[in-house]
Amino acid sequence: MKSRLKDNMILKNISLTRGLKTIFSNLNIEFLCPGLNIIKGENGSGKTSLLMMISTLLLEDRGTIIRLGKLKKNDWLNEHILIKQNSSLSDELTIEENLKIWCGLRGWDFNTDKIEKSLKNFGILKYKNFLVSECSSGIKKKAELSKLNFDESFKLKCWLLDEPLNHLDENGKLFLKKIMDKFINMNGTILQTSHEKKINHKNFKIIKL
Amino acid sequence: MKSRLKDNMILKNISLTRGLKTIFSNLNIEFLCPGLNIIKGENGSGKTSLLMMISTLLLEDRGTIIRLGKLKKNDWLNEHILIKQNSSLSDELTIEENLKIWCGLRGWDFNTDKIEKSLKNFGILKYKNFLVSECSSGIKKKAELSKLNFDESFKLKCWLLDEPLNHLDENGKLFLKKIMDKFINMNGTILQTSHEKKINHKNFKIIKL
Amino acid sequence: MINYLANPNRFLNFIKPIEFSIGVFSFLFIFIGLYLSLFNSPEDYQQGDTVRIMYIHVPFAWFASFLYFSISIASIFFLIWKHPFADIIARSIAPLGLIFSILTILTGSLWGKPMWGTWWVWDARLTSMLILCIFYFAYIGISNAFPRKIDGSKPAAILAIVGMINLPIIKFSVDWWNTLHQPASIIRFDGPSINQEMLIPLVIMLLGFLFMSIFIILINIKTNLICKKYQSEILKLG
Amino acid sequence: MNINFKNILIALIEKEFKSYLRSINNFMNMIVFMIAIIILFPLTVGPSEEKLTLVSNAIVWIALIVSIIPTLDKIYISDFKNGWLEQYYYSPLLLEIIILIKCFVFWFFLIIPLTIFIPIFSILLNIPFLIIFWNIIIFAIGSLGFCLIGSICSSLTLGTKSNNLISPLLILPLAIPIFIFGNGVVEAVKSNYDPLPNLYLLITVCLILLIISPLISAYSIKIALTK
Amino acid sequence: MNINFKNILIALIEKEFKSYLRSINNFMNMIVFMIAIIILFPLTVGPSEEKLTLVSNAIVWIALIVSIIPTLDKIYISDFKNGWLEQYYYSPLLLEIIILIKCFVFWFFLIIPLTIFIPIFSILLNIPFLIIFWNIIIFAIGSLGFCLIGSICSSLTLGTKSNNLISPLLILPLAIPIFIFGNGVVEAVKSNYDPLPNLYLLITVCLILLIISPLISAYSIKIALTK
Ligand code: HEM
Ligand SMILES: Nc1ncnc2c1ncn2[C@@H]1O[C@H](COP(=O)(O)OP(=O)(O)OP(=O)(O)O)[C@@H](O)[C@H]1O
Ligand SMILES: Nc1ncnc2c1ncn2[C@@H]1O[C@H](COP(=O)(O)OP(=O)(O)OP(=O)(O)O)[C@@H](O)[C@H]1O
Ligand SMILES: [Mg+2]
Ligand SMILES: [Mg+2]
Repeated sequence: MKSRLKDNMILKNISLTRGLKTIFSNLNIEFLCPGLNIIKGENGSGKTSLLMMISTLLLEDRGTIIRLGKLKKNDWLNEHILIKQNSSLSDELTIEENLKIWCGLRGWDFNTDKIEKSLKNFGILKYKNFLVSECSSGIKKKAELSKLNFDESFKLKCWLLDEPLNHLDENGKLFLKKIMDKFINMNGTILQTSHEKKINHKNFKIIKL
Repeated sequence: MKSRLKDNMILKNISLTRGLKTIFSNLNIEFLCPGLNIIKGENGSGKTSLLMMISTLLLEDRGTIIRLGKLKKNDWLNEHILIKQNSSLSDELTIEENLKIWCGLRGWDFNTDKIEKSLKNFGILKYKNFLVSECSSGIKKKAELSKLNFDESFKLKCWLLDEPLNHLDENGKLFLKKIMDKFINMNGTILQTSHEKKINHKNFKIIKL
Repeated sequence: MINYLANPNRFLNFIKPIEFSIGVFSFLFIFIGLYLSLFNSPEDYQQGDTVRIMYIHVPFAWFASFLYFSISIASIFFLIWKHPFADIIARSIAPLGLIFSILTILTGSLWGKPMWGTWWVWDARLTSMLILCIFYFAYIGISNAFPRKIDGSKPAAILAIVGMINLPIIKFSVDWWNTLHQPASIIRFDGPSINQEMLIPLVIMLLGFLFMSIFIILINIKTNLICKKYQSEILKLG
Repeated sequence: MNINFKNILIALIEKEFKSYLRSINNFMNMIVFMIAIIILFPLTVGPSEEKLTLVSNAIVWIALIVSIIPTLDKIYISDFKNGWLEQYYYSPLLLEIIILIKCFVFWFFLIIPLTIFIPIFSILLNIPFLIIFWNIIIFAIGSLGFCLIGSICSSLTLGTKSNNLISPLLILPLAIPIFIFGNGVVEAVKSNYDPLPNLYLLITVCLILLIISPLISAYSIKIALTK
Repeated sequence: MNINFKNILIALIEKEFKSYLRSINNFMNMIVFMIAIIILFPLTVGPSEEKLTLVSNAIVWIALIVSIIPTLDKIYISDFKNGWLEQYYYSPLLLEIIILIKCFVFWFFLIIPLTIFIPIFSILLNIPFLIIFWNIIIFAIGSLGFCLIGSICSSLTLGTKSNNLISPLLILPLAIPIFIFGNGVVEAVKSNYDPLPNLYLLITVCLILLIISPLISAYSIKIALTK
């Protein structure tokens, strides 16, 4: 646990293009690490692209990214979770099946109890056996976010959350805040994009794009 | 314009099922008309379903819906706009083409100036010729909402907006508020779902599901 | 009468007493028919014993077509008067019709091997029966393809009706198409030329099949009704 | 509110046209499929000439039809998912007319261009010119019928759990009359009979479909949307 | 963190299996396609026995291959859109192995069941039993090769603007060796030669593919994801 204290996460001189569009040029950011980093910026400023780049889903053109004390790529892949804006659950599977398989693919245990506990915390246990295509947007989002609520997830080093508050109702927002706080208290690093004006967390760094 | 003052919008004893799930039974609502109605409720409580039902995309099992003074179905279809949560723009067309065709299908004029004006107000004029698949989520949402910003849209009787604030940045939210206020001042009726705690409009009715 | 029976409860009460006797009738007729056709009818001078396949092949074929026709009629009722009972009837007929059409093809093939030397030829009758079979598949498929079963009723009904318009076209056009190449029908003794001793067992078999179809369809209707009741009960529970 | 119906027509045609233009993959797929079948055939039958000429016309036909079917049952599905079908439903123009236009555009921009390939393949397979000529005519007419049938089938299966589960199953039996009359024409030409009666029958079938298909499709699209 | 590789395997197979089970449309589509071709053929060739027997084996093969191709090039696309491919990429298990498993599951649950239809269609088309038997064997082996080729092609085209624009185009030339050796076996059986040499060649091709395909596919999937 302590080892995480020395980690750092830095973007140096990053340039990124998507399609023909230059999104960043010479971007330098030092993230609060461990801690909560809130990435702000107007629509189209590249918040989502930033997260994807950090998660290695986009390749920077120039510059270096230091991911948590120069982790090797494979370790980094195992040590973070990226929750995208759009649900990445299969429509033709139920919520429980989706989460189970997701856990399995990460190499984690996947027993029903564990999944149920996580769903219950988000208050969507009753939707467990619904096909994802039959769930409302908020329920999908909560199911997606339950991935953060497993024991193993708290042991990871980093969460990348892209507008996690969208679609959530009051309780959902409160619970998400709770687990985010818990993760940070366990010395985790969170990079979150958001358009919310008021931020309820105690200690965070705002990064303007 | 005056005729709209006498309109009313009432749900009487409505029951609705989706799949095998009963979403409403014996629901009675009287909407503020003209005016802003904000529909609240936790995830999965049926807000989206309510809007779709009012827009005739879902069929109620029982009960009667009075849509703006008993409009005939075809008139009602022409007299309202439903903006869904997910973008309903074609990925393989550009934003401008999408809006043009949308206007055309409604039987409205569709010259470039008009579209450009609307996009400009939302601050996304520069994305005009981007394919929708290459736009960020917020830009897509803004493009979708620009449908409300045509002259003809303000002459309609009703807007149904499903979580329109998601993905929007500060400016987007402000501008959306502005056109909503304008529409209400022109005696329009808005039904909006939302998870926001604070509502910035002056005069509205909150409907809890 | 139809209106009276269209109520599920009344219908269930109505069929309760007669259901059993229909079953008995179908059993009796088929039993007698089988006995007559297997042991008490003449061999064909050319086909030998294989001719006995006819006694089940022909009823299968006729009822496969007839049941499809019934489905279409029920579908028309359903679409025009929107009575869910018509839909239930149509749905209850479909599986039986499918089985009959498959059995027609199977018995026909079994017969074809000794008679024509092949299991299958692509002539008018056979092809049209195959297409009927596909229609049954499609009907059952589409009526169950929706997340909520009831949603499949209307598309399936439309399909059934479209299919009915199409069936005679298929039949005639295939016949017509066939005359270009194929010599006159291979079937040796159709129509009135059929011999009296063969006709009687055939008619008895046909009656037996009629009762059997009614019996099975009634059972299907009952199951479907109970399922529907069960479904609406779930709906009420929420 | 004054509604401009001309605008609706223009917008509709523009939309369909551009969509097809941008997603050429449908078209390319069809062509590749056709090529695949036409290449595969000699490979399996063996290259002996006599065998090939016996079945060459059949090959061209199979290639055409088999390559069209997978596209046919997707006429509506992408519009359904994108929400355009809803926009059509909201449009003041009758849904039946919109559908008719949609089918026409589909036919005109996606299917008609395929006729170019008929002579190419036919020449490769040594089919006589007279038959090539008739093939083109039959295909042009018959494929309109195919599109209309495809419209029925794909609209019927719109709301299903797994789309296009059954729609090829539906297309096939419905399409057989077209197929038989079309074949009738070719056979008549081959044996020096008068091909016109069959041609008239073919046209009749298409005309009937032209009336029935939009009605049925609109009806089932409405069912799929309002549910 | 302790990673349980057994879990990954189980999860992977469960995911693939359930996806195929839930979206049987792929499977149904293939079957319907096969039926379509097999019915259409006699309708065009005409029912005359001699013509049909000449090409009957070819018909079965064409039906099989043509019905598989449209599914082949979609091995990855739905996983790509759903984000599962990303999850595979994040998984501690090597992407190459995941792909190999995916191909096997695809082959086993989607393609192998098709072998049931070979005897059925063959009987309809009066193909001798010995050839039916060999057809089944060749198909079972060859189709694994097809799946591996399909994996290469569909991963290569993942990032392209309009997916599957070119993938059938790619599959075809790559698949021709399989096709030729498979056909060689049947021809040998027909003419009473020894079919084994051709069979060994077929197996060799498949083995080579078994090694190359996951490597190439994994590489191009990574490119498609990180772009
Ligand atoms: C797979 C093969 C076969 C199929 C699908 C088939 C199908 C049919 C059908 C659909 C009918 C009803 C025709 C109508 O109602 O007009 C029928 C009747 C009949 N079939 Fe077959 N058939 C097959 C093979 C055979 C064979 C091999 C024979 C005998 C050589 C045969 C003899 C008959 C006879 C005698 C009738 C009654 C005709 C009449 O009286 O109208 N069928 N079959
Ligand atoms: N396509 C569908 N088929 C069956 N049931 C559905 C479908 N879509 C939604 N439901 C169910 O209907 C209920 C209401 O869904 P709806 O989308 O209206 O909720 P909502 O209030 O908009 O929620 P949210 O705040 O998450 O958007 C949910 O419980 C959901 O499970
Ligand atoms: N697939 C793509 N191909 C090409 N350009 C893209 C693609 N996706 C996004 N872009 C461009 O990249 C820029 C940044 O997009 P990104 O999604 O990162 O923005 P964002 O900050 O997340 O915006 P939002 O607040 O709307 O989510 C946008 O200007 C967009 O036009
Ligand atoms: Mg974003
Ligand atoms: Mg909602």
